Amino acid sequence: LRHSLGTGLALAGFEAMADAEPPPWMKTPGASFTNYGHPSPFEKDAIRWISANPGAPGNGISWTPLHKLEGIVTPNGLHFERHHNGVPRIDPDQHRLLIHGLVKNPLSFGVDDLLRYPLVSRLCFVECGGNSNAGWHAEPIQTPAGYFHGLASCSEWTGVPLATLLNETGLLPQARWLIAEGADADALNMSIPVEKALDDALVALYQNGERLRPENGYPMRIILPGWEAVLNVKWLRRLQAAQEPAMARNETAQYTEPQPSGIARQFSFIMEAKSFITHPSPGHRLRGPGLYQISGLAWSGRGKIKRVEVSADGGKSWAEAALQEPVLAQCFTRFRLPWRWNGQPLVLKSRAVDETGYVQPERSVLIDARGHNGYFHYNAIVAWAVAADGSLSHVYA
Amino acid sequence: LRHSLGTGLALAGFEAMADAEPPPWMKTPGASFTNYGHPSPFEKDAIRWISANPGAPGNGISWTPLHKLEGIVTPNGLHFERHHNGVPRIDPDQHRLLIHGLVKNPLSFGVDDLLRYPLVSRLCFVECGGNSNAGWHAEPIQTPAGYFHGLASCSEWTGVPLATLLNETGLLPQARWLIAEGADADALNMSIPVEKALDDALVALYQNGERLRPENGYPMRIILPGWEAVLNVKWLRRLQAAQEPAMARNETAQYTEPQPSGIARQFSFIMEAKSFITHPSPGHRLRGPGLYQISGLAWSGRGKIKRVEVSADGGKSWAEAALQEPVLAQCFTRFRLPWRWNGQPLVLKSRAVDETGYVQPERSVLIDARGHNGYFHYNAIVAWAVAADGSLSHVYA
Amino acid sequence: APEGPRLGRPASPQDIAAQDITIFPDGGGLPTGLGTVAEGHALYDSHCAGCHGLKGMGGSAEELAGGAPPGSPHPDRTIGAYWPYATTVFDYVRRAMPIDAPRSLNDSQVYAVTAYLLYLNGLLGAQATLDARTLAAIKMPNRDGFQRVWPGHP
Amino acid sequence: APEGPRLGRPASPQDIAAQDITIFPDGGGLPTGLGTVAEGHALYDSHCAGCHGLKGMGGSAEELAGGAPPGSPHPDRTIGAYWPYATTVFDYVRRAMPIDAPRSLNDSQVYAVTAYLLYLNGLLGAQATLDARTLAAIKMPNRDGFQRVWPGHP
Ligand code: HEC
Ligand code: HEC
Ligand SMILES: [Ca+2]
Ligand SMILES: [Ca+2]
Ligand SMILES: [Ca+2]
Ligand SMILES: [Ca+2]
Ligand SMILES: [Ca+2]
Ligand SMILES: [Ca+2]
Ligand SMILES: [Co+2]
Ligand SMILES: [Co+2]
Repeated sequence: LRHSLGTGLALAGFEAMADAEPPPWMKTPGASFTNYGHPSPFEKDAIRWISANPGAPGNGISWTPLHKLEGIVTPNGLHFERHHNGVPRIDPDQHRLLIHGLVKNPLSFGVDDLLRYPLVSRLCFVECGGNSNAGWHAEPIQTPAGYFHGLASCSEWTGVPLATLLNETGLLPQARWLIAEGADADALNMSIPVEKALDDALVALYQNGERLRPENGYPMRIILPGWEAVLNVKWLRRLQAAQEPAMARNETAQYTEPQPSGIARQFSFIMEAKSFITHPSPGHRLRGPGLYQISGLAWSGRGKIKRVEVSADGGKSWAEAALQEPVLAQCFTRFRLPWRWNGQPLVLKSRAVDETGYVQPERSVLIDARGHNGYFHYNAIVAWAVAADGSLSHVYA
Repeated sequence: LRHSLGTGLALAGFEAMADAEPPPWMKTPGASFTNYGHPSPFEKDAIRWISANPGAPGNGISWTPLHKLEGIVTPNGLHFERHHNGVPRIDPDQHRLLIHGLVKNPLSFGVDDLLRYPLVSRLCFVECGGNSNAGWHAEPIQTPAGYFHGLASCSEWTGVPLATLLNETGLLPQARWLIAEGADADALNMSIPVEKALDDALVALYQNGERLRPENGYPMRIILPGWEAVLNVKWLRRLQAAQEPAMARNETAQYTEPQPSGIARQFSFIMEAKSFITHPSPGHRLRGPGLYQISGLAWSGRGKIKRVEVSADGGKSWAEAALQEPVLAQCFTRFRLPWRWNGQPLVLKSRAVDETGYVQPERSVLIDARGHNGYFHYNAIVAWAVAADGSLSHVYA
Repeated sequence: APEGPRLGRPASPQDIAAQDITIFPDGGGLPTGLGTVAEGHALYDSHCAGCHGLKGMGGSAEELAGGAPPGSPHPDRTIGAYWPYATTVFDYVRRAMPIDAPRSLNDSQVYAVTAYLLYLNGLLGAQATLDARTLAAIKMPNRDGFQRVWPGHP
Repeated sequence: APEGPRLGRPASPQDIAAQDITIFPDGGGLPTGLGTVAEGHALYDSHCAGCHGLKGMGGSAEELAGGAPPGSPHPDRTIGAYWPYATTVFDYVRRAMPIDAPRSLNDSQVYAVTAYLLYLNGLLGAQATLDARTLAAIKMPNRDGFQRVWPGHP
């Protein structure tokens, strides 16, 4: 028996078994089933980091901990938040979407109506125009990567093509913009070009399979793949077709980028290609020389990521990373590259190229073009310095 | 002012505004930010349905409410559960994976070790071998579609290729099986052919971006794309290379299919192509004649879904549904088809064809081949009868 | 686009007017009502100054007056220095402020606080009254300070 | 497969033996120790019968004795009727039962309840003693009742 076909090896038998103490969770029945699950209590660091206004606690942001995540999907509980006045508790039976203005037939739609409409699903990112804005600072911010670049998340959104609804209302020929308004306590309003509305805009009802989360627009929101998040109006209640934009506060006073010339960029909708290394990144620590896997995220508001290159010498030489399938347009793309660390200090960078040929710029190039006061649309190459002790920090290099 | 460039329409002005009462959630600040989010309280019906043994509450199942979901991703909180003795609360720092048996170098790996390994991501389904087993019953079960077919869920899994770990241990030439064992109170064990282990098996660490959920195997589990879920051993603690399978309880007494001949199918690993209509389905109700969108899920353990056809006359005629991109191997595929209901009673069906040419069978064909006592691997065409009042029921037709 | 089932409910002009709160830069959408700088000063001090500071400066929330102009080394986004349209102040305050009680001011009160904010920014005199006509007529200093990136997005 | 960083810690025979609880159908892995049907009967009645019923029948949990054979109109998956290997009983009971206190029986106790279950299924006499050798020698009635679908999966 001691040399069995199955094991082919001598077995220590009873004596060894008697010594073995299984872990406690193998000796007691585990927890029961749950109607809706939660993360492990041992993963309590994988949280959204909140930065809100103490005088107006619903006004602020919370970042997705991208330095804790892998793959491309953001779990719904960790999708970044940007609220102007908190998360409304909307009763879907009391909520309607009104489409009016320069339309032939103004119409309003109940949530249950829209649930019966043709639906389309889209894996795509949503990124705040203000994501990564610490990059404009004169000194490199020292914070985990997700709390620097994590005003971006990626989900499978399912919704009604906005074009389907606009077919029903009709658009008058003068209609060039659609002013979208949320049903939150900020009644946030933004003007969307009709071209985008008719192209790939969704009135999203589902996020990663389930109905939208309250903080992501329940019961319905706009999704404009690749465009800055503030236009993806949450808690959507009204779409008003108009000839000109509303010049709302968030498309004039905010989400515009002052330049050194004194002229500010406005209606800068597309989120340009960006990438950064999530593993390793500040807060992680390399355990001595040896083989590591560099892993990171890249995306572009213009389409698919074509290539991501990684440098381990501060940008002097670059190696092409592998892109994890599926590589989808306007979607997070995971890149990975094996890397052998020799224990010396060095600087890691990644650089994304999208299918239009656009190349993620070095920081100096972006700053030269935009100055230091743009605040929005920071997408420069990110550099992590690795110290001899294996710790990482954010550097401008 | 009353005919402005912006609106182009007369505006009712102050008087109408004074009448308008915005909903309460536009007049009071909303809820604050949260470190980890939850579904809307208005979606409390979108839950896993639990069926557990009262005498052993950790023994049972809970179904994903697929009739409530859209798209292809299953949110982590709703991934189906099958536990034999509850969900262990595993401290990842106390947990290791031991690989031994017919290997050259028996090795054990800590969780933090594996997190440094090369990772691969895979959007794929996990389906219990016992999913849809009510289909074997003589009478059609009347329950929401997810509580019939929802022992299947689809996630982006990220993990270490098992082949990478087996490269490090080496395998002796006689090794044909790997016996996987969980660290739960059932110490569930299953034998996996070495071919699959070296092909596309993962030791998964992440699920939809975040670390595995406790009920889905935290801190690590096996993922065998396309193979029945019981082999995707959760809470993985041990892999033992052997020449023969262990003939464990769950690969002999369970997860085998008795046939009319008296001979049971064993090691029936691959989950064959399946599809069913999620919308509309029993529990939903059509609101009178008109245009609807049929939407459903298809998948195959053998690869990609090539085609899904839908019938609205009980299988006499079929129309090809649109497949939502991305269409990935061993992954949920969402199909959709516009459909105009004339208000008459009829029977809806869907039929999946995979890239190998395998066609999902009619129920009568499956029953003829397997009899009524197989219990596992039920994948026949599903029929929903629509009554004149718009209600739906499950029928054998 | 795929065809929909046409479940939209026709919206009457009354329905629309009851919900439509958009103010356009040409003044489209501005309601009747009016308010003075002095009324606005009183309202501001009681409902706004707690967050935005007396005279729109030095509070915990955004500064609403003063600020360096575009092109200076540290330009500000304050109303007088940056905002291209005065109508935006009315639109935004009516829909969103005070942040602890949005939609609590009536339209005349919104005209009044808007007047006071414009006064603080040197754009209205201390005795001024604001209504739809006078608000739409205001030309902001930074009116031409923006370049539309869309649709010519480089 | 991609190359790994080789962080595995070598496992000694002692480490392995302490964790390895697999029992193979040829008896590989069976520990020393032994138990009788009579001892098993007493253990079963106090630790198992509450769920599985006296004599392995009529409880809330799976029936462990009796049952219709394969090929009959309503075949059962009970031990005597269906299970191909007796070693599986030892392996499973030791790792998983009693479900409210897994790993609470020592190896001799597991031999004893296994013996009693085999006795209830007519596969051991009332006076029998079970140990590694006698357990591995048992041929189950449905030993040849299985067809391997893998790798020839149709
Ligand atoms: C409890 C705090 C609070 C009170 C009271 C308050 N505000 Fe605000 N206000 C804020 C915050 C916070 C913001 C920034 C909101 C955002 O960015 O979404 C803001 C933004 C503004 C802005 C836009 C500033 C910019 O530069 O974009 C204006 C204008 C404004 N408030 C006017 C008012 C007026 C007028 C009142 C009173 C009627 C008022 N606020 C009362 C907190 C407050
Ligand atoms: C508190 C309830 C409970 C107790 C006590 C209990 N069992 Fe079980 N037993 C179960 C349940 C429930 C299952 C089914 C487990 C599963 O399917 O994952 C089971 C399964 C089994 C099986 C497999 C049956 C099959 O057909 O696959 C055996 C053998 C078994 N038990 C033996 C025992 C023995 C021996 C004891 C006592 C030493 C015992 N059980 C005590 C509840 C119990
Ligand atoms: Ca042993
Ligand atoms: Ca409803
Ligand atoms: Ca109005
Ligand atoms: Ca740890
Ligand atoms: Ca300044
Ligand atoms: Ca029976
Ligand atoms: Co912008
Ligand atoms: Co099977």
